[in-house]
Amino acid sequence: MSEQAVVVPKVKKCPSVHKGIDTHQRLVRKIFKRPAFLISLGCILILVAIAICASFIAPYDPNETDLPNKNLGISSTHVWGTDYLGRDLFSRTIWGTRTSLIIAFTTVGCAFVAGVVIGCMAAFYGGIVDETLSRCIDLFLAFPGIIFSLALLGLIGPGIPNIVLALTLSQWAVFARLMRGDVLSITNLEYIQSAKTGGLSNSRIILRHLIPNAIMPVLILATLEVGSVILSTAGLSFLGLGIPPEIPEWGSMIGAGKEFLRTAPLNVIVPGLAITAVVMVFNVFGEGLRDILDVHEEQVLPS
Amino acid sequence: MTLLDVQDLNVRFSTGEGIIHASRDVSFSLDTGEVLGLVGETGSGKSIIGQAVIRLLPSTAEITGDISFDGKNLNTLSEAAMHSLRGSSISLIPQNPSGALDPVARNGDQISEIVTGRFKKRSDIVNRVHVLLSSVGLVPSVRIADEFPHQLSGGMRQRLTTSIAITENPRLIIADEPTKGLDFRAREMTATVLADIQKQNQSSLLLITHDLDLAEQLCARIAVVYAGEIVEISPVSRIFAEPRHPYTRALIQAIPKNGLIPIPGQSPSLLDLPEGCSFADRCEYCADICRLTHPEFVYGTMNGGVRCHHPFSS
Amino acid sequence: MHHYIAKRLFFLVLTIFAASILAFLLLHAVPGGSAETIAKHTLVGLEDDVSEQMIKDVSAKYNLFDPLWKQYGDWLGGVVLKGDFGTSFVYFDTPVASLLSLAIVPTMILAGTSMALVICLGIPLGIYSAIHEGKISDIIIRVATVLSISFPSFWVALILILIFSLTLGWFPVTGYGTIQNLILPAVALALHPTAVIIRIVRTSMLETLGQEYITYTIAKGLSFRQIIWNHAVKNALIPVITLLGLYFGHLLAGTVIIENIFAWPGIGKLLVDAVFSHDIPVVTSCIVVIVTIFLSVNLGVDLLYHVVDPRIRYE
Amino acid sequence: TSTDKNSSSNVSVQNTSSSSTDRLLKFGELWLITGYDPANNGVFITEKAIVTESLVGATQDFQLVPLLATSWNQTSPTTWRFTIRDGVKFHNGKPMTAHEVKFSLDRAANISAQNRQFMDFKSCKVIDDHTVEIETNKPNPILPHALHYPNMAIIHPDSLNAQGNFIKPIGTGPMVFDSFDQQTRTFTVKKNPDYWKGPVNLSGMVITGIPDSNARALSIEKGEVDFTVDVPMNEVKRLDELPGINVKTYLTPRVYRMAINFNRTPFQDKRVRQAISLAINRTDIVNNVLYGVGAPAKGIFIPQMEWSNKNLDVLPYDPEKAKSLLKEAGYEDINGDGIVEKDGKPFTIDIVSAQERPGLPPMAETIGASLRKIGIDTKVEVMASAASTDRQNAMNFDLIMVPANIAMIPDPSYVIETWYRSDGYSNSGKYSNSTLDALIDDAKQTIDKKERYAKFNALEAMVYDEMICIPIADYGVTIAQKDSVKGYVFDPTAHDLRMDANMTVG
Amino acid sequence: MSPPVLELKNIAKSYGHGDVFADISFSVSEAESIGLFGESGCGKTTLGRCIMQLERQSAGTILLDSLDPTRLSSRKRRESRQSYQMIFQHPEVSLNPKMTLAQSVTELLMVHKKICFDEAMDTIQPLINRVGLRNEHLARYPHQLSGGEVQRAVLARIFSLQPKLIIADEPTSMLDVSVQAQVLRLMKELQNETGVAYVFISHDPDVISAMCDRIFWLSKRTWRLYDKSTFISQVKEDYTSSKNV
Ligand SMILES: Nc1ncnc2c1ncn2[C@@H]1O[C@H](COP(=O)(O)OP(=O)(O)OP(=O)(O)O)[C@@H](O)[C@H]1O
Ligand SMILES: Nc1ncnc2c1ncn2[C@@H]1O[C@H](COP(=O)(O)OP(=O)(O)OP(=O)(O)O)[C@@H](O)[C@H]1O
Ligand SMILES: [Mg+2]
Ligand SMILES: [Mg+2]
Repeated sequence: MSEQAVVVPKVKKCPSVHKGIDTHQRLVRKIFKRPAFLISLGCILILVAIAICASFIAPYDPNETDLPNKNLGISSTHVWGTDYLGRDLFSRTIWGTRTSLIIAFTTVGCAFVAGVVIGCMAAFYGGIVDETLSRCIDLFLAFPGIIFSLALLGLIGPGIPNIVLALTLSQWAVFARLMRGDVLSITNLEYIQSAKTGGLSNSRIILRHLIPNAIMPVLILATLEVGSVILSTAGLSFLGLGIPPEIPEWGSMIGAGKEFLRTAPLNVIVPGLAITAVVMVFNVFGEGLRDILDVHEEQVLPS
Repeated sequence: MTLLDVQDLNVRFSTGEGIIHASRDVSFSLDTGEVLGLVGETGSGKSIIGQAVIRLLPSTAEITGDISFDGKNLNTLSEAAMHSLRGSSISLIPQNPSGALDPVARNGDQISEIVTGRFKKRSDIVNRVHVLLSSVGLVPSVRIADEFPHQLSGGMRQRLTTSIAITENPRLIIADEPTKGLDFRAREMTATVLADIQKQNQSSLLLITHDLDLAEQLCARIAVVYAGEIVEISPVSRIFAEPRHPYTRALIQAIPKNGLIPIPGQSPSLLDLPEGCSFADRCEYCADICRLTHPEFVYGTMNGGVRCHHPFSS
Repeated sequence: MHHYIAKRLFFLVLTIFAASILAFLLLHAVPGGSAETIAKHTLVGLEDDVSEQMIKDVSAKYNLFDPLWKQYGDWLGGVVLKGDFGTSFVYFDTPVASLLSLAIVPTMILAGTSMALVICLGIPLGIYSAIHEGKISDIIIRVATVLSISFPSFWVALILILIFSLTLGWFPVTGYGTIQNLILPAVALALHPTAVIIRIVRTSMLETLGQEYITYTIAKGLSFRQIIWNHAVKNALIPVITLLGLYFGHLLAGTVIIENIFAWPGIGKLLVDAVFSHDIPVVTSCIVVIVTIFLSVNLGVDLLYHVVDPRIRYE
Repeated sequence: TSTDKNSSSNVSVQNTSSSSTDRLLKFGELWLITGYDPANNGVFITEKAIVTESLVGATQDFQLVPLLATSWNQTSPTTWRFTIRDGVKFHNGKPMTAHEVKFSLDRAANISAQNRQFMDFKSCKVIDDHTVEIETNKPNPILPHALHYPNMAIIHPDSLNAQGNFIKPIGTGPMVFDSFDQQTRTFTVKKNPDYWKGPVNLSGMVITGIPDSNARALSIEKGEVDFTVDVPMNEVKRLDELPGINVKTYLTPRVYRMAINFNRTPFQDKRVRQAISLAINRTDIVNNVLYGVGAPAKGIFIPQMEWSNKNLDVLPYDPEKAKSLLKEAGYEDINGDGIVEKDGKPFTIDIVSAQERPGLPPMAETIGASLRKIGIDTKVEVMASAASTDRQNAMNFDLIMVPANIAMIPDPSYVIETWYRSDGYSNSGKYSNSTLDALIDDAKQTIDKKERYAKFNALEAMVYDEMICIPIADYGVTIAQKDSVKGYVFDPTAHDLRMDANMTVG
Repeated sequence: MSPPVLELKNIAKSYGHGDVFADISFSVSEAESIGLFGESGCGKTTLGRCIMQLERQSAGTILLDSLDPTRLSSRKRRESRQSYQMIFQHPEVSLNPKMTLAQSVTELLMVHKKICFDEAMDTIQPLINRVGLRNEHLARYPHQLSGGEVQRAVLARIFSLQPKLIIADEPTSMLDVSVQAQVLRLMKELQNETGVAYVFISHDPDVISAMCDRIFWLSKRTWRLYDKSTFISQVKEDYTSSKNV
């Protein structure tokens, strides 16, 4: 299970059909051939802009309650209606973007760094280091999905830092495993060996030769993981383990709104659509990126 | 009697970088029972020619020219009719046997699935498979038929694809580098097998290879391919003794035992072919005309010819 | 092969053991495992308060004064020697083992049904979509998968309830025991993995169809049906098998939320209830059981892989 | 252990109902049924399944009345003598005597520290077949009240097996235990033909725990249950309007209150506490967040309670006054960001709330928004009640929302002492005032009922004014029943609700 | 005569499943090429990797310039490594795909001599011309070049350190006959100029006899040392005997 096959790339000597990195023009051309990717890229930029400028875009204070006007339907004053406390659903959804993106980006960032460092160390140093780290990776991978985060969050309580911690703990191993495999597949390639015989230091080999060549699939995984982290966050918040209600968050909006499923379904429908849209944007972006960079790796597993 | 006749075959691939002209004005013919060798540099378009004949080029390829097989024009043949020729009348020994065998199908099944018609009973088919396997020297054939491709060595896999290719006694075998990557023992065996098949069945053989020794051993004529074109066709007896095209000569001199003399420079990119002769840049006899006009293929004696402005005289 | 199985089993046990330590330590070390909480739960219901004496009683009763390693040792000893997972803090001293044994069946029914849906829908649709690459049906399937992958499962569950239970009245909202009860949760749970499997099968199938040996089967003159069924599908499904094992894990994780929405009396619900009430013995045991199921299924799948893929040789 | 043995998982709802459909009540209970040992789960087995009964009963206005005990009197400051009712038979046909009473009380005290604590139990002596004497550690004027608590129900020793493990409840109540399906957690009881109070109307009950409020609403709508409790508050009106279903709202002895952390300086200032209370529009909350299920709090007790201070009014809503009180206390918005500051520091507080009861989180959010309106930057944290308990124990909160029970024992001393005495264990905010402590002790020891209630009335007024904790609303219970269910009488002294054996179905 | 650049004494190597080879001894002196011949899987690459200290031999000693590298301090060993280099079998993967040729070629010089890129470029310029690379190639990435060009860049990279010994592991097996001729020629020329010694690994008897004076034939755990002429006749003999099988 832990012994990764050493993948020596199939040597194909066509002057034009190249595997590996592309020239800039080729990349640009490839990108422009994929409208879905471009659109998703645009959407991500817009999402980030929304997250940053939430206070300007949202017409209402997301936490301003207006009890007499609760559970309103769609109207010109409240474009997506109001929630069970009379708060403007559109404004809350807009602010929810900020929460979700902050959590998703930090979690994926932390898991990525941890995974890359640990995976790289395991593969490069081999032997006992690899054995220990690999067992750790296996151990964390043995907890399916959000089970681990769930148990942890139930005890340490909700809150953004806590959820980032819990999700990072459950995600890093995925990155580490992929990174380890990638690095293993190139440590036996001849340019790494020749860097060794050239008398270069380990740190230089790792930083200059290993990481740049092994990181691409991990980066792609990271973009795909953004979507699944958003889903996990929403799921945990839905159960009431994620985000305090003070901070508008889609999952907890759905969780609180489910009481009103029949009388005011907008409480549930609006944030659900927001999650779907954002997750889809990141998935399409990640897939597109994978196509463009043409890195064939094992299927990335969303949780 | 002419079995295969290829006239002005052109194959182009449109890729992100431009159009790759992989095969240019290729014309040759092959008689029944004859062995024609295709030699030339890596990437010069040899396999493309073979795949064009059996019509297996990817859909991105744009093909023009006439290929007629046994009087039928393969270009205009319907896909169904073409498909009925494959395996039974025209077969292919693929360039890479390891990739060409289904990794999860048993070796015997890979043969038996194309055994048709005459053999109805299961035991007959099994027998036929064993006969085929032993005819290429794969013994004990009973065990090998039950194994999977990964359990065979490279040379055995190569011979397995060869045995698949001869299953239906095809009239034309396209053998694409059947000895690539084999050590000399295995290479020798394959050569023997191919020669035997060709003699026994009166099949024609289109032999694509890098290995000039093998070509010399098996072929009646040899076509030299350079940058997508056939630059010279000659009977084997003549081509090593009196090469007419400068590339052919340079190629022969680069063989270690002939002196290991390199050809300077690089072959042109198929994306961006020169106006004149494709070999002009590397040719020591290059004249002005060679850079300006593209030489035509000039037919000579004995079914041969050359594409050069100043061929060495024969 | 025997050696390989023995080695895998050894690592399986080791990983489960390590996971139990991790779960146990983690849950006991973080704040929240306090005797106060337990006392409140076991004695008065969380909203009402407890006195010092009650806390002392509870701590003594559950050996909470012991050092962690000893508590763990006792727990593990019970599990290994007697199949005794300890007693629940909340379910009035019910043995965790009996809670687990009651919960495991519903979870397996739910996860099994969903898995069947995943397999029965995902694989044929994936193959269909790959064979019809670029056609309108392929495009529809792909758009549907992209959407389904992005839906939060709990949201889908609520929308299903809204439509089929609250509006149409076809299915009950919650409950356990009948087919009607099973349908909505199974569908909600299966939607995401089905979409993923469709995509994986499609990709794998396309990749296989691009392989040299498929081109070569054409050169051999085989019929379309022979090429697809004898060669392409067989090869394309092999990598999917291991992924199915992994996806079973995701299904198990998914039951956690879905079971709660539908009040399905399975392990997921037990786990979440226990997490909410800080019923640490139950949480630890649920995690260990889920990890065990997950790892065993994966081991099984890996061994199955050996049967279907002749290339694999275990050392 | 024992509980599995007598669970018969193949007894299904249909089987039981086919015998006498018309008078069998299908009851959708609020909680999952986790156990049915009266010493632990008295609330379920005594109040909802009505299989067991306590010695002491209570009226609608929380006055004690005889139940299994016919009379009681205090023979010394620490001893009480109870006369046990004659002619009561257990479900196994054996008569109830003082021996079973002693057995049950000993067991209750033994099993649970809480039971022991409520009674302040030292020992129980059988004087004769129909008299027991209970000794307390300290003088305990409210021992009879404690014996009203459902955990102190009387069971026959045959409820336990030879090893002393509880197997099934054999009580004296109008219903007899029939079966419990572990898988679906369905609890079935049937009518006690020999009930000492007289004939029972219902032929039995099938009790299923349906923890999800939407599901409870749907199951009564679809006729899967005849009777259920706590439907989603926003659906009360719709359900009530449906033909064949009626929903009624009652107050129970539970109050939504916010405890204040007195370890934190700002809250030691009474003006700040009052300002917070003034910022909260209780009527609005009851109408819109609780959808009328409940009532704005008028003090810490609900009006039905005999001892409640009837002079107290609904706590007022006056944000302007709140602002001026804050200003007086030194909190003023100087930098114009909408948040008041003192000594340059913005005034921020957090409200911790549990999430289990549906009213709590939206109420906390609404209060957060209200406080923000008077310039207090408020953070609301909603979490599982176990987690909020930990926050409470760690004193890591400013305000914490709890729906506290105010009649675990039907006597004012329970609430006043545990909430407000310096060492009271429900004094979550660690309020400490020795004068108040002395007054509480005095009131608690007063035996004369009139005098006692007068003292507690004064105390209630005091804490009301001091605003030691902030009551928000009285807790309402909704009972949804089919129109075919008739004659149900709500008992406010019960913890959620008490089933009534005299109602009729069909 | 100067001491040998490389001396092997009774080298053996075994993996878990048995010996690959055992008891190998030979030496190579300055400006000499020794061939390493044998069929696939007989351990040629493994021997080369042992010499390069990429793998530990199971027994015996390897002396590089009469020093045992395993006895050196790790810093010394890293410094001494400059003098012993290996050309790996696949030119395509011999250079870091994320670095331009210029970066790859100058890297070793920059690190070891602690000089900046421009200085390294200046130092290496003659060598680059020498191996037949044009400056236009230097800005490209390996995949944008042909196998022959990459192999030449590898030579430039290695020769920039002025090694005493180069292990060439089938340096042309992936190349075309004509490109093969180019690379082999170049290697010979460089040897004449710098006096570098080669251990030349190949399974092509023609190539090996064209390059080497002495040939070390490894087969089935035994070995023999031939000179060129006896080697050729031995190959012929083997070849005919196999034909009769
Ligand atoms: N599908 C394709 N798309 C684009 N270009 C292609 C494709 N297939 C082959 N080519 C190009 O066509 C040219 C000829 O390829 P071909 O495989 O015929 O070479 P070859 O002579 O067989 O070489 P080798 O000796 O390496 O097998 C190459 O330059 C290659 O890049
Ligand atoms: N890391 C390893 N672990 C186990 N066995 C190995 C390892 N590396 C090589 N071998 C074995 O050692 C033997 C020699 O391998 P080596 O690569 O040295 O052969 P070679 O002579 O270079 O062959 P080729 O001509 O095919 O390159 C082979 O049988 C191989 O299977
Ligand atoms: Mg080819
Ligand atoms: Mg080798």
